[in-house]
Amino acid sequence: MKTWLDAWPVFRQLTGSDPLGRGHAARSKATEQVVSRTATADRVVKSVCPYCAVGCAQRVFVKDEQIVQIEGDPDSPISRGRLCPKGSASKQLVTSPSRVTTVKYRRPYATDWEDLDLDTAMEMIADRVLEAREKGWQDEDAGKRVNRTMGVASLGGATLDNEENYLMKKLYSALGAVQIENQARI
Amino acid sequence: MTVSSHGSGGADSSGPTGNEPAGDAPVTPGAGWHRAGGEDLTRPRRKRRKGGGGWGGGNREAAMVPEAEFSSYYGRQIIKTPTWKNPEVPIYFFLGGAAGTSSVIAALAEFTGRPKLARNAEYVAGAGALASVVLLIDDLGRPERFLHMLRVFKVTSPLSVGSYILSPFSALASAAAAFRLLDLKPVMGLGTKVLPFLPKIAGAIPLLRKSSAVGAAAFGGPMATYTAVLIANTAVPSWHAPYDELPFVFAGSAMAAGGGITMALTPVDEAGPSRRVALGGVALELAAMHKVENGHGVVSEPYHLGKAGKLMKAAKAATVGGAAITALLGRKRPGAVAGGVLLAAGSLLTRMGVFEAGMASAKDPKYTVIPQRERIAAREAARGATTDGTEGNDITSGEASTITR
Amino acid sequence: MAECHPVGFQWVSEAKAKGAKIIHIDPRFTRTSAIADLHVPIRMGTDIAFLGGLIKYVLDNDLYFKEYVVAYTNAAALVGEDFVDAEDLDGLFSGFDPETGQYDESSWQYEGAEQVAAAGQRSPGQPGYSGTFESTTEGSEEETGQADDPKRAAEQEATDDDPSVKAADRGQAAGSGGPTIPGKPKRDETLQHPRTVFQVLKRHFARYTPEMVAEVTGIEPAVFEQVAKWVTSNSNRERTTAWVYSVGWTQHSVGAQYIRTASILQTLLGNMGRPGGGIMALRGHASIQGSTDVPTLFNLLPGYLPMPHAAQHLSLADYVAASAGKAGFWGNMDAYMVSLLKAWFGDAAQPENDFGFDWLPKINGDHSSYRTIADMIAGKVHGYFLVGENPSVGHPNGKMNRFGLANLDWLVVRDLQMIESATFWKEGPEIESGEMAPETIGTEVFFMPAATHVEKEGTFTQTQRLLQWRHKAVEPPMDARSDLWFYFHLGRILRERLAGSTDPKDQALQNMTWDYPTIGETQDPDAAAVLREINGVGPDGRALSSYTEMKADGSTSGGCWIYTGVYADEVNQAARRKSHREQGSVASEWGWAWPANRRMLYNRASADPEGKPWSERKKYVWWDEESGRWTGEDVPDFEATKRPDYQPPEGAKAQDAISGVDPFIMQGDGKAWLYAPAGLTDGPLPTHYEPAESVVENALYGTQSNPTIERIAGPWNRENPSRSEVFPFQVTTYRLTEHHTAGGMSRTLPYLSELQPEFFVEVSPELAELRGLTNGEFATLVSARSAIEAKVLVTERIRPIKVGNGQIVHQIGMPYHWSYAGLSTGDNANDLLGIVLDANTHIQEDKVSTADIIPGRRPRGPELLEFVEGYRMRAGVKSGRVGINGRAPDEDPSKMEEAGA
Amino acid sequence: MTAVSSASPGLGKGSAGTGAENRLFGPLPDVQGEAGYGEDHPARVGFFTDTSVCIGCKACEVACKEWNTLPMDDSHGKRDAMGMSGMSYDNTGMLGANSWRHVAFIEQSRAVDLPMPTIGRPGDDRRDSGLPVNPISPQADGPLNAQTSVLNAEALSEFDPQTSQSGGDKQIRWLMSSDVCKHCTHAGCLDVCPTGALFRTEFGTVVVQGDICNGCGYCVPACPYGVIDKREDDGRVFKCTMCYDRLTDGLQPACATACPTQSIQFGDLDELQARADARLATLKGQGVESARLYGRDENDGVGGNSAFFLLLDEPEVYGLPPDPIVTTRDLPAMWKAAATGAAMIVGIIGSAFLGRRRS
Repeated sequence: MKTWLDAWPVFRQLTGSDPLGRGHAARSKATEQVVSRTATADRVVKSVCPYCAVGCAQRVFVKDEQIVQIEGDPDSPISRGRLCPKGSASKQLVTSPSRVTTVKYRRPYATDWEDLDLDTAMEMIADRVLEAREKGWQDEDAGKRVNRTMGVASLGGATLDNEENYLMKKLYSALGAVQIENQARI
Repeated sequence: MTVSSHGSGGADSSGPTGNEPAGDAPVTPGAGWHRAGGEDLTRPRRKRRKGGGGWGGGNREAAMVPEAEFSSYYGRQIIKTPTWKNPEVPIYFFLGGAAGTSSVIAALAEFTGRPKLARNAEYVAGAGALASVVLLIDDLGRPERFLHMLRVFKVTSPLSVGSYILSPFSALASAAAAFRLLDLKPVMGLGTKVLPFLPKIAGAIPLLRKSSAVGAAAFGGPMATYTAVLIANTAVPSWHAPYDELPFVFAGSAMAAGGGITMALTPVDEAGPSRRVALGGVALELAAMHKVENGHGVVSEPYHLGKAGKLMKAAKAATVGGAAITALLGRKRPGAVAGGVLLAAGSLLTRMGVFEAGMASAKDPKYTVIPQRERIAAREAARGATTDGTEGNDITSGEASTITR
Repeated sequence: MAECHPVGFQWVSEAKAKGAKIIHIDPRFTRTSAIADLHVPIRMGTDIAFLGGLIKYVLDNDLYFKEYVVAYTNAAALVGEDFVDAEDLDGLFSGFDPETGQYDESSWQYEGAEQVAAAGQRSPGQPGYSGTFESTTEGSEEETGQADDPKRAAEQEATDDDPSVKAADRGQAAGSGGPTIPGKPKRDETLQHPRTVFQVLKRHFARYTPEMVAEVTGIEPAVFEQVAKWVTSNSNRERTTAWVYSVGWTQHSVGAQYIRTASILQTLLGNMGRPGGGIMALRGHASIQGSTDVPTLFNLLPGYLPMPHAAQHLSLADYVAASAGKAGFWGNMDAYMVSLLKAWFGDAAQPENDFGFDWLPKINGDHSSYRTIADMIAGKVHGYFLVGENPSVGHPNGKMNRFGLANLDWLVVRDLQMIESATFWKEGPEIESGEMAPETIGTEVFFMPAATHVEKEGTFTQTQRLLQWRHKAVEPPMDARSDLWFYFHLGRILRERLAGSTDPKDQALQNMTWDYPTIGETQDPDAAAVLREINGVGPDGRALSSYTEMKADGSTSGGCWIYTGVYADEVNQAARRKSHREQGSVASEWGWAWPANRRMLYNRASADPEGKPWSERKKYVWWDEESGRWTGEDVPDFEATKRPDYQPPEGAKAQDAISGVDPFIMQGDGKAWLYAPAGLTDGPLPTHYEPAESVVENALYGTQSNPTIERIAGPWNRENPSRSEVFPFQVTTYRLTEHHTAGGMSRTLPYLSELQPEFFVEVSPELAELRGLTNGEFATLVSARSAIEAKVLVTERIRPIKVGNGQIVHQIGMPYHWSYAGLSTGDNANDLLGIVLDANTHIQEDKVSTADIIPGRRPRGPELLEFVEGYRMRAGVKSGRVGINGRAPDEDPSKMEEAGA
Repeated sequence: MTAVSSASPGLGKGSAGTGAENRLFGPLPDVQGEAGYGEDHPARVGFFTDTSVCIGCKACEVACKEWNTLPMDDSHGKRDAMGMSGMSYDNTGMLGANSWRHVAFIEQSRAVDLPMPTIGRPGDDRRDSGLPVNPISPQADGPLNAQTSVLNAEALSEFDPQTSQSGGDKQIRWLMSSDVCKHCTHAGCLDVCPTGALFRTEFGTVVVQGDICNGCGYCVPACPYGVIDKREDDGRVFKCTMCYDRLTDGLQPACATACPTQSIQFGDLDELQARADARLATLKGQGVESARLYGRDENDGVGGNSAFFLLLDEPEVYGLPPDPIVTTRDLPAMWKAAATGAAMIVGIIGSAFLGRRRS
């Protein structure tokens, strides 16, 4: 009886310390259980914002292998825990529903995309790389040894990791491709 | 590119090593800037006043009639437009008022030997109460949570207090109406099928009806006027400013409606009181409404302009017309019916007019800024007269009621 | 800065709170200007005139930092007799060849430089220089170096005059690290000799009076005076001034020279290498610095080593001889290069086979992306990878880029969202205008979903050269993979395919070290292992801790010498996260900055020649007599035990040739260069030229714009004629806080799209009145390339500029984030712009161009082409009609047309 | 000192004797105590938004939407819609159910006929250019104090902040201000809420309980600042909760965490008020006449706000009411009028019946 009646805020108003029902008496069960998703996260991972070159440090909160929050890392001497609008939108960037997560393939002269599984795509790309490399291969150019191909070119964005840039430059050079470019020049 | 001539480190006490004397920093001219961008600047802009200042307070709204200048954020409204449904809520106000007064009429009719008047008034009160409840629940964003209205009792919330008026009133008024219905054979037959014990208590029905009617009448008055407090207790300029008069407008309008409807339904010989109630109501409503429409400066303006203005004119015409017919021909059936209908229509139109005026005053920042600026100016003047003015926009503490509106 | 680097801007606010003056020089009043003390509205494209005016002000009023300039710069060096200044040749420096549009630098040498050709040509710029001039933040001085073996030098000389080298853009033949100049120049410490760099500088900027600055830039003399007062009175022993620029500065036809002018000014004022001074480059991408340090750039190997040049570097010896600077740390180039080859080819790289030098491909010209796109249209390029880049929106002349993509055999796009460059064949503007149709576009397209920054681990290098390690938070969804995964497995598959091949050209791939450990069932290559390879390994198999440990005998390996130390003591230093509250303001234990975790370059200059700090207030690095070492708040940018009074013995090499008073240790002469005898392709000194598309006549010279501008001819790249009535307004492009470059990472997000939902242009009330434009309504902008529509935002923050001859120059501001894909869509601003390139860096001039603007929406479909063609005819420009997929109906686009098409 | 209005007998006096002098309006020192929380309730927290250092980057808007997963809306609050407003860089337009933070942009200019100010060496020309006065010494770190190194204690410029001399003839001022729910001492929305969905938290903030609100909409017209609004397809009302859930985890609200220039400062209300007074004094010291605090004064119409502002122009230029008053202040007078009205009804009807027996 007591608990049932106690559940009714009016009763709490009459008997408690909040006669006008403005705060303590009006709280619902759900309000009592309010908790921050940063507290219930499984782990916090240290990262860096992918947008501009200031390099603001980010804390990434993960729960059940899903990203639940990305905010600034107060320890950073560069950003002191703060972020700009783009940095603050990082969670939406990584969890965007419009992200493409499966390989898409467009046949020459086709008017729409088709699906393709990842491994097949990798094999097809390898075939084409070798073919284009061969087609554009030059042992010499203007009488000088060049040992290169002009058939394959690449344009990287400047949000590539150093490790990715390194493997790309190493592989492309080994293939003989020289038309390797990056947004750093745009 | 940005250059920051950076004097990092502590302050310098050393004199200026620059190669020219440290000029005296200019005193920044006061506030008030000419708006540079924003709305369409291609219209030929007013020539800025020549001479040092050259700035005026915020942007100049092109107003039809020259009036107090005021600034705003690109002409955007400051407070939010109420989200209540139109016309459901004005109808709710009308029905509340009509039912409230009808319940009082019914109760008095029961004890002054006017059976037909009592019956009709009880039907009006019961129907009005039920319709009010339905309209209130329909206006909710989450109708299924209507019981939350009784979750707390907050004296600071007219809607909370209103819910605790509407609940008993609607219960008792519909009960009275129900007991009245049991006088009809078919209804009694149907009733006994559902409630077999009914015939046993048949004798007590009139007593039950009378007590329900009296119970309902107890809430009839508040039922009619709490809705005025409901809209006055908002930040909507045209509702809040006349908070002293609106309850009387609603009271008068309720009586006009209640009296009118019961007069129209009841044979003239028993409808005497309804006529008098109606006429009393009209008088009160017109008197109070006049103050609302003219007593509050710029904030009264919405009652004359646009849709609200049209509604208020129609309301006044119907109310005065109805009252005249009631007064002159009220004793004849056709007069009673015509008068009653007109009065009811006038009452509904008044509610819709007041509602519409409030909406209009919410949508235009003028009605929020100008009165508040006048209030600040009055306060500065008052304080200027007594003590030196202090900065900021605080209100003088002290008698709330003496604050000029 | 508040616009595109808001979180970095907190430090400007912090400085302002301590009393600093903030001056913002920009054609527009932006969110930075709102916090600045003074906004200087400048006519776009005239920064050199303004900066030159400041240099003249400094020189004329003796406000330069005398001790600093005499000791640490080449002000006292004597320039050769046969140098003739542009002031005397009506805008051309000596040595200009009109046919090739290039300079021969030999006439710019210091005096007494025997005519031994500067063996190798280095393209200009400081150690951090790369194609984009967006490298290290501190000043941009060139290096010197010299072939040590005369016989080899002579042989080199023969090749220098070889037309292929000359035509192939000498700048590309050199990597970075600056040009080699023969020997130490003669010096006149009194700076009185007429041919000292100091006097040459004074004469060069003599005409840049405040009046001339006002005439060219529109900046009133009073405003110029105010800037000059604040900057000069705040640059001395006690105080320093910092200059901050964003990428826009490099996107001019004189971009490299913009930064040179600022370097000269800052060097004269003694602000270089000192706390609160220098030039801060605010770069636009998370790892744009990293993308030039460990570059996917055609002219660079990791660590700014030049890409081997076909004509110059026939062997490793040539390569090392040609580029190894006599003095300065570039002297150890052989160690760096051999270590790189060992890192790439492991045991297969032995002294016998030149450590595999011959396996590397050679460059012999401009292979930058715009030249590649022109070749694509001509069908010469068959396969293209787009790795997180959206050229059809982000590059100028979007139409030309899309035509390029349409002529490929196959295209691989790796991105998070379906960007415009992947769907050009289906929804591109050319499909709507009928210039192209899916049925005629034969490009086979693979869209490979990428992993986001939290779904992979690795390092970004931010704009202060700081490497910060990111940990992996979650696995990428479904088929999404990191670019590391993609290239590792692509390489693995290719090596498997070519395992048995005997074809010599496959040796590089076969011998390449590619056995990185993989993690998890998706077999992600271990990024830490790659970083460790970049760091380099010593003979004992342990990670190197400094590039000074690198040997040229093949005993050490190292993927990028400037990054050596990031894995010192086998610890991933980039992953350090010591809170700033537990360390000083330099915060050296957060992440790792290259080189050697030094946070400010050339900080030896923060001490006077004797090694004492210039002032107590600006103390940073100084000589500690007892311990006999350099010490201070940062890692000293000097050999720790080299005494300030050290004088190099005769014939000393590499860093030993740097004296105790030479803070600029990457330079051959250890001095900051006020005058660049070699290395820049458009002049030893910056001088004012009008942009390629300008509405104003050059007030200084008959030469209207930079004579060395590189143009790419083709119907899709017509140029607006200068001072044309048909294109009477100047247009500049820029970014907004709320969006990210081409929009792939912002226009697909609701929370950013709603903040700036539609493509708009900012227009002054005067121009709005002139053209009848209404705030919030549509307007159409048209140029010789295309026509686009945008909503108009009328604002007084952008204003017309009154120039000398009374002409009013109307300026239009145009953010360039939009195109048809994503939530927030609009026309592509870059479709309006043409491509003309700065010869030093091959960077496009998209910060200033011309256009017309008229109210209303643009024509749709084929009428759009008629509409633009009409404008071309009225402006006297050749037709822009194209054949199938943008192929020119008649001309061969790849032929380089010197004269403006 | 504040006298209590005679208009509200009883309700004005703190019947519970918890020093809650002014339960309906006027200063209320212990707003949580008045709402029934015990003595151990945390200190009242709030925002001090110093618009003079705001750079209009809108990080607060995005951080707020990201934390509270709010839907996108256009400048009229229409859900999932987008559109350029033409109001300078403000396409958010207003606070509402889907935007709990709104950065306002106002472009102003004025001709300056003064000769170019010749100012001496930077730093020494400030009237009181001593060491930056930082009223808050950075205490123990922890997320709540992560941003205590406040930057704007010192004078920023002798011109108005957010103002820049542009060229020789003009000053342009680009006012930027991040607006938010004021979490008033006397909250009109809370008072009029009939279901108790709107309640005072232990931190002194005002929050909507989503599981209680039945969408009656009464709070919407009751807010004198026009902050709270109903979300059409949801039926309930929404507004800033000052990140009530983050506060329970000892974190700062998302907007204050993100704000790059510390324009939004979160902390204990009394501490913020001290900091704001110092900041205002500094600006006044530099002759910035147009600076004023808005919502800091307990004696204003809503008893002061826990989210208050330093503005550089009239409040209405930012879209804020110049003299907001909580409607509850006049409620007692309204109830009296209503009671009188009801009594008149009964009276008139009664007298109507008293007339001759059968008219």
